[in-house]
Amino acid sequence: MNFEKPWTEKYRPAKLDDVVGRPFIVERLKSYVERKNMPHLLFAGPAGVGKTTCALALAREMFGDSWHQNFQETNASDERGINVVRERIKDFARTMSIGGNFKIIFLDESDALTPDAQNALRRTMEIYTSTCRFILSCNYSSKIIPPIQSRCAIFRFGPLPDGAIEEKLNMIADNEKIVIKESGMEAIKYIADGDMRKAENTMQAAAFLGKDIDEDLVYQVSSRARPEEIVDMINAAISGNFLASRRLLDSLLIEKGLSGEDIITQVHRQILELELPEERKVDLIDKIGEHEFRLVEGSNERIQLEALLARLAKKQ
Amino acid sequence: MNFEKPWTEKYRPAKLDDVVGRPFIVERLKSYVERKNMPHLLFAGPAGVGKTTCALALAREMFGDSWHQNFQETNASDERGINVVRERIKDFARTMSIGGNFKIIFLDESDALTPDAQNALRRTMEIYTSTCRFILSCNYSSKIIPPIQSRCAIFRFGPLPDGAIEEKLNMIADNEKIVIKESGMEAIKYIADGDMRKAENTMQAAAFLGKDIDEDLVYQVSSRARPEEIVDMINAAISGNFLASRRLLDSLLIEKGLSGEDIITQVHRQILELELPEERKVDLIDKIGEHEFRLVEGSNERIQLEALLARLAKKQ
Amino acid sequence: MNFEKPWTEKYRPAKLDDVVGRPFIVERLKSYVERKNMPHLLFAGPAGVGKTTCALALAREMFGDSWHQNFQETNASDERGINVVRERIKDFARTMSIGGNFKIIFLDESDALTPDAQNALRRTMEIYTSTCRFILSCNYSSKIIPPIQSRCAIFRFGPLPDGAIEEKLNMIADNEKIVIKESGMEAIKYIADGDMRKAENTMQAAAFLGKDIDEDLVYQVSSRARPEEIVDMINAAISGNFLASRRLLDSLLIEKGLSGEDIITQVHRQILELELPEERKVDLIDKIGEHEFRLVEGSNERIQLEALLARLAKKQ
Amino acid sequence: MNFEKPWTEKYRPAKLDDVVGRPFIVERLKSYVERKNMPHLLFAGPAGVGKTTCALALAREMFGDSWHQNFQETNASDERGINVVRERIKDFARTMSIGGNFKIIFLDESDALTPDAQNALRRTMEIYTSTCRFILSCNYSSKIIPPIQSRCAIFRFGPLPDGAIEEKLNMIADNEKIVIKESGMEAIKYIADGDMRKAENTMQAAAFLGKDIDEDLVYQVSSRARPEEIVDMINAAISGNFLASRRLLDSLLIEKGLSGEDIITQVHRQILELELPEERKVDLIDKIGEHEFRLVEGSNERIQLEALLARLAKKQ
Amino acid sequence: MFNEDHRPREFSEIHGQKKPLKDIIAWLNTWPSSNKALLIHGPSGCGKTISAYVLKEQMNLDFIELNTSDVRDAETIERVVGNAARSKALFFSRKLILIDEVDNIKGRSDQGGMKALGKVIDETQNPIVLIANDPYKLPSSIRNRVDTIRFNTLRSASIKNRLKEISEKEGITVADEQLEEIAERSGGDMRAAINDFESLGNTVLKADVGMLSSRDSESSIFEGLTSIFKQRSTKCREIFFDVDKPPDEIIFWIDENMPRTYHPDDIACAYNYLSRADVFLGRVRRRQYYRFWAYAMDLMTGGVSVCHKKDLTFSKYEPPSYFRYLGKTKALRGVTNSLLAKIGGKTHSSIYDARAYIPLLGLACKDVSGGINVLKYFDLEYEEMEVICPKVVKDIFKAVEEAEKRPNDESETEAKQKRRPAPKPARGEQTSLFQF
Repeated sequence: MNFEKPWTEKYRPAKLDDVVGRPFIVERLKSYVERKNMPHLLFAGPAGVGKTTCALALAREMFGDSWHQNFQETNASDERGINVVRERIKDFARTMSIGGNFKIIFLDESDALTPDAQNALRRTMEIYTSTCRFILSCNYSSKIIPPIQSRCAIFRFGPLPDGAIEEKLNMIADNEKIVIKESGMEAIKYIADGDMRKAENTMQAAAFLGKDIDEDLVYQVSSRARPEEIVDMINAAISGNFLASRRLLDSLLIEKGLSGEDIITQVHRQILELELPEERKVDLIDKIGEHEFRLVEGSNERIQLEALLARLAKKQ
Repeated sequence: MNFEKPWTEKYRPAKLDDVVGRPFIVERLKSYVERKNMPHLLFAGPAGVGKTTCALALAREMFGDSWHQNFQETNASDERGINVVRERIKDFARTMSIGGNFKIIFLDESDALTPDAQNALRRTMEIYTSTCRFILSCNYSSKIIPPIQSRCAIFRFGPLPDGAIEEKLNMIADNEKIVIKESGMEAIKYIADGDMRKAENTMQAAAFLGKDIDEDLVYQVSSRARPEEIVDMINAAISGNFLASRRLLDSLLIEKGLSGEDIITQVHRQILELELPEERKVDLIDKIGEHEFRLVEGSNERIQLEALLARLAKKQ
Repeated sequence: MNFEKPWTEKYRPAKLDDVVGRPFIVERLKSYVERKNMPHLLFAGPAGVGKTTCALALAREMFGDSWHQNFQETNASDERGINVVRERIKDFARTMSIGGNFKIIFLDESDALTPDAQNALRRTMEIYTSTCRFILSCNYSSKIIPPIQSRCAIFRFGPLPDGAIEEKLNMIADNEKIVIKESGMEAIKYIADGDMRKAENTMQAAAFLGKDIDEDLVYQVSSRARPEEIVDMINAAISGNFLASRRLLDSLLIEKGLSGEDIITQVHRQILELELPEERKVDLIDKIGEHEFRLVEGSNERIQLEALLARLAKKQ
Repeated sequence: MNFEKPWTEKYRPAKLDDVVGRPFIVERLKSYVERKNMPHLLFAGPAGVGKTTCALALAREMFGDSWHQNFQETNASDERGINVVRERIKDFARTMSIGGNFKIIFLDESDALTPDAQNALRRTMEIYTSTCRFILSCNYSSKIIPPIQSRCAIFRFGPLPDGAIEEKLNMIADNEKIVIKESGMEAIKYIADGDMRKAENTMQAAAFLGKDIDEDLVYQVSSRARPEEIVDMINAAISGNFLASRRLLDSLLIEKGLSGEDIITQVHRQILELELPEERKVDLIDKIGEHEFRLVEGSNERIQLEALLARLAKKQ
Repeated sequence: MFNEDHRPREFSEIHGQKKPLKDIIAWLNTWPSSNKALLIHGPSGCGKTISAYVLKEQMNLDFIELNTSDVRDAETIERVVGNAARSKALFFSRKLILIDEVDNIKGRSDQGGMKALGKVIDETQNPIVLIANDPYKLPSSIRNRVDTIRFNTLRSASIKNRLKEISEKEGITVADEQLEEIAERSGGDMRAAINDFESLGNTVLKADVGMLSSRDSESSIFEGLTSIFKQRSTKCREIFFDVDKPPDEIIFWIDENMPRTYHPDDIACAYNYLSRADVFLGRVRRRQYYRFWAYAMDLMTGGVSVCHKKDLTFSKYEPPSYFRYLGKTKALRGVTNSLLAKIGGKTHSSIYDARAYIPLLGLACKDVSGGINVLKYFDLEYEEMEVICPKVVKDIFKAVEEAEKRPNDESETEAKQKRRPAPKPARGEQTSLFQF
């Protein structure tokens, strides 16, 4: 039994130049390194698109070997409230930067803080402004109060382009001496949907089962339905074969172990690709919203998903 | 005063070979016993289909008499948060395995943990990887984050086939010296719907009332309606005899003491068996979804079920 | 006729043998008395069918004269929350049983407790299991969590058969020296609909109006008890006189202190009795379902009920 | 790297004459200063429209340098119940006013007190009436019991007119030596929506990026969409071009980093301005509210926002 | 403050309440002619408390007062006014017990206060005056023991006259129309009018009166209602930005007046939106997420507005009857619950099921002896019996009291002993000189 280091860690870029898919962001960050100074930064974007990676690479280049002493990572949603966050920041900020003019505090999921807590954070930022720079990471910049936004340079991280994911996966495959087939690559990109962390995790899981990674292996480890399965289920319903579509649903729920929310998310993603009159699609998107909400509220998954299929099957 | 031990405990298989209805899973688990080693395992599937049973049987065979010292069961949804879970795991993992190379930690309902908590769990798994193996049980494998999935061998437990349930019930009946009639067996299988725990509990409750278990006895103890009763109620509504269908509903709600959600789930299950045009069925499944949602939100059972019957009674 | 006490109390059976219409239940309860021991019991069934009566008679026979010291009655829906219930149980359970091996705690309307509260109750049951037996009474056994159900012997109380009601009423009539005519008896049985409390109350009320109880007298009495205001309110709404129907609503809601749920349930029941085309009724039942759902989601009961009344007035 | 004091603090009016947009209120408050006396006051109005500002300015002018000793601010909803409030008032009222005849107690959010607590407050007001004046602030004066209203002079603070915001921003711009262009002023007023604090914060944030503030700069720092963007998205949906409107949604969610709730709030605001039949608007507002509710309950943002666009796109 | 500086000291300074003042003086002068306590009630700022104080000065009364005390439990009432009430005033001096804000003696926080007050009234040797805003907040056990005099809302002419007197004393020059306007805006509240007058400063110009916000926040809601009913547009929401009432109150104004104004065919449509608005209010309440107020307001204003088919003519707007009704019946609902709890206790039923016994018990009380048995069996209070048999409750209690007076009839009195105090000495019978 042997545990490998997660590839997300093993292949995390050590230098800004190794970060893929973010040319403009890397450019700006490198200019800070040159000037040996930087403003506070706000990194906004969904999970797994390189926010933490960029923060770490920046710190490494900024401080060289002593980066570890000058960089602190804190997660706003883990720690119990703003007071703990402030204590940690205080402790860290008190000591001098080693080989630099300031230290960097990376505060992950800052939008988990309430507006009040953010106001407290803002005061903390002001107090330590001469010795510390903050990198705040968040999903939505609009959840960060304006006084903080105005003090930060804002970087938006959209989903990674498929090309960047492919580049990185090929690099890893070379290194790990595994073969990734075209069908496997496509499947991983579909599952990752712009999330590099998910892509790497999925490939590592597949590689655990075999060195030749194809579509089958990928879906085996991913507990995602194949797009075709979702499409088949939808088409069966739409073409009036409700029973067939229900059987396909059962196989997703039971054999694949998908949760209702996973299935509905995939249905939503597939619906626009279908050959259907525009009006029909619009109507279905409306319905999907309703059933997704019911699931969130705790309704019975089987009943609600079947009811959604029934909606698809109805003529008007 | 004599409380019997629940049959689910009394007849829980002590050996992997006694587990019914899971030949492939048992095969793979036995290979671990032979090798005296195993990876982390992920058991996915609904309630009552043998996940805990397999984990216990595996531990017994793996460790023999000292299995109790080397096996810990924790429920992720009971315990207050991931920190408590980690503390318990830490305490358990600290001491050496007795008569083995590792200990087994069985973490039930792991999908109740948030993704963040699962990340913390993943780190814990890594820390104790040399001394502990984890068996994670969950309803939906898709709710387990990929880094954990990739570290586990995944076992999917679908609903048990009726044959497996019958086999087990016959074994128990022999042992308990009770007679289970064919009608009784059918009724229990209908009620259990692939859930062995429910099957055993129902048979035990029926046996409390009489040694000859027939259909009547089973429905008396089960808080399930007979399929015919549900069908009659639906048919009465559809044929326009609303008052009659309402009386049947009342008898289910009041005399049988069924809950609204029980009834709606049974209606849903029965609807496809009806002699109705396909379109009509599809429409009804849509309506059932809506009323099920209302019940989940706390609406009055009787009113919502009658409204559903009213919907059935309406021509279009 | 002079009032002494309600006949439901005056003629409440003191011994199990005096309980009418429940031969099988009485049989089983008497076997507990003989053995001077009993398991926890769960009594399920609608109002007025003898659950409390059986519990009281059982306690009397079990403990004889000291029954009062060994029996505690608590209503789960009246008392404020599970903590109060537990405190009461604790206080009661602390002292020894007088002349017996255990005490009996009768917890009425246990299904009013939330699942969380029931879990707390289950732990309480376990703690005091050596000194106390619980009799839980509920309307729907399916609302009781499985761990409690599995610890109890379950008794289902359906509506009383008309014969049992007739037997009891004749006994009372003899004793009170009143004459109950056949038409009167039929009318009471119809109104009572299997509810002994309603039957006794109706007969006693009729006896205040005359010694010869016939159909007329019974309906005269029952119209007093009947929610005439509900019917008036519905009729005013249907005939388009919204303001009048709102005034009646206010008197029910505010003066009589009925809850919104009470009123909508009664409207729902009365709709079917109205002189309306069947289709219209079915349609209204559907609408009531919708408004009941809003009542649950909304802030103010009166606004939601007014909206329902306005809906009744609409032609289609 | 230089942190400025927040402009909301820096430019808080120190004198009543500096309060903008409230000529009548300032007039009346100044006459109290002249007479060195005042009755109890009740300030009613929404958040952020100057109630606290006026109370502070009044106290400053009334007491001069010793205003701090003679003014106490308490928040009725923060403090634990009326008893704590009364204790604090008692302590404060016990000592003599310095350089005045009375002290001022500013009780914020007085309408958070229950009617019972307000009755207690009324008694407290009477006890200390010779040494203290109360300024009660509340959202709605109708939530204050009549006996207290009758004891106060009432001041209503409506929403601030855009002119007042403009006046204040121009004053700040002069002082800070920045240029605010017309397009920039319009954008700030749109974003502020009558809230002075938001206006000042937004302008400060924009000024951080450049001394010439135009529309672009304002939207860059504001995490609000431009009204045109929202209108375009809505119009695309309504005119039946669902795919186009979905693309616009994506750009708001991903490129601008707006949260679903921000977007839905802006959609709500814009829908009222559109050229649509009034019935349609009302219907859409109902739907928008429903989708915002789903977001608040934890539904998937993308799915729900697309479903909302689908609703707009549907003809009826 | 003007309200302090110009506190009335003579009857002539109390404006607009001649009739009730005369009645009070008459009541005092003939005391004890009927009940031994007097309840003065009326809205805020109409002169109730002031009148009592002027009375004290003018009639040279000795005041015992329970007013601004924080605690109003049984013990405090007994301590402060109990003994004073029971001991007769000294020769030539007249004693008056004054209890202000009597409607704020609460069941829960001021344990047993009302019971103690009832007892004091029964046993008093001196006149007692109670002051309250809302007489319906008092239990009927108190209301049945007092005479009542109502102070009406002041007419604006009365307020204006008083303002004129004050302006003359203060040396403020002010035109009559301006005083009239201040009076008009005060909603009949003298104290509020004086506060407003004072807040306008020393020089009152016509324009300045417009600075006052109307005390009567109802006029702004009338404007809002008119805009809903006049146009068919979502625009009417804007008028409500200036209405000083929260959405959960505004909805009841619309709810009250819409069905009075709308054509019957449009009512259902309008109620659909009111009901949706209420759903959003429910979500605000449960989740404390106030943004939903915006949707609630749009739906209750614009939504209702688009539902009427033709323009509507103005009708007289009514304030929501719902709140008034709720206030009036609050005490009654409390009594009903305690009654049901008692019935439930005796019949082993829940509060809900206990309701089924009320019609039966109503019939049982058809004759007085049946009523007495009901009273005894369930151990009921007067108010609780009133719920069961409003028409005969008085007769039943009279019968019980008469039975008490016959010391021989033990069975009848036993039940009532603990409720009614021991027989008291007949009025005026001073049994001993040392009784004081």
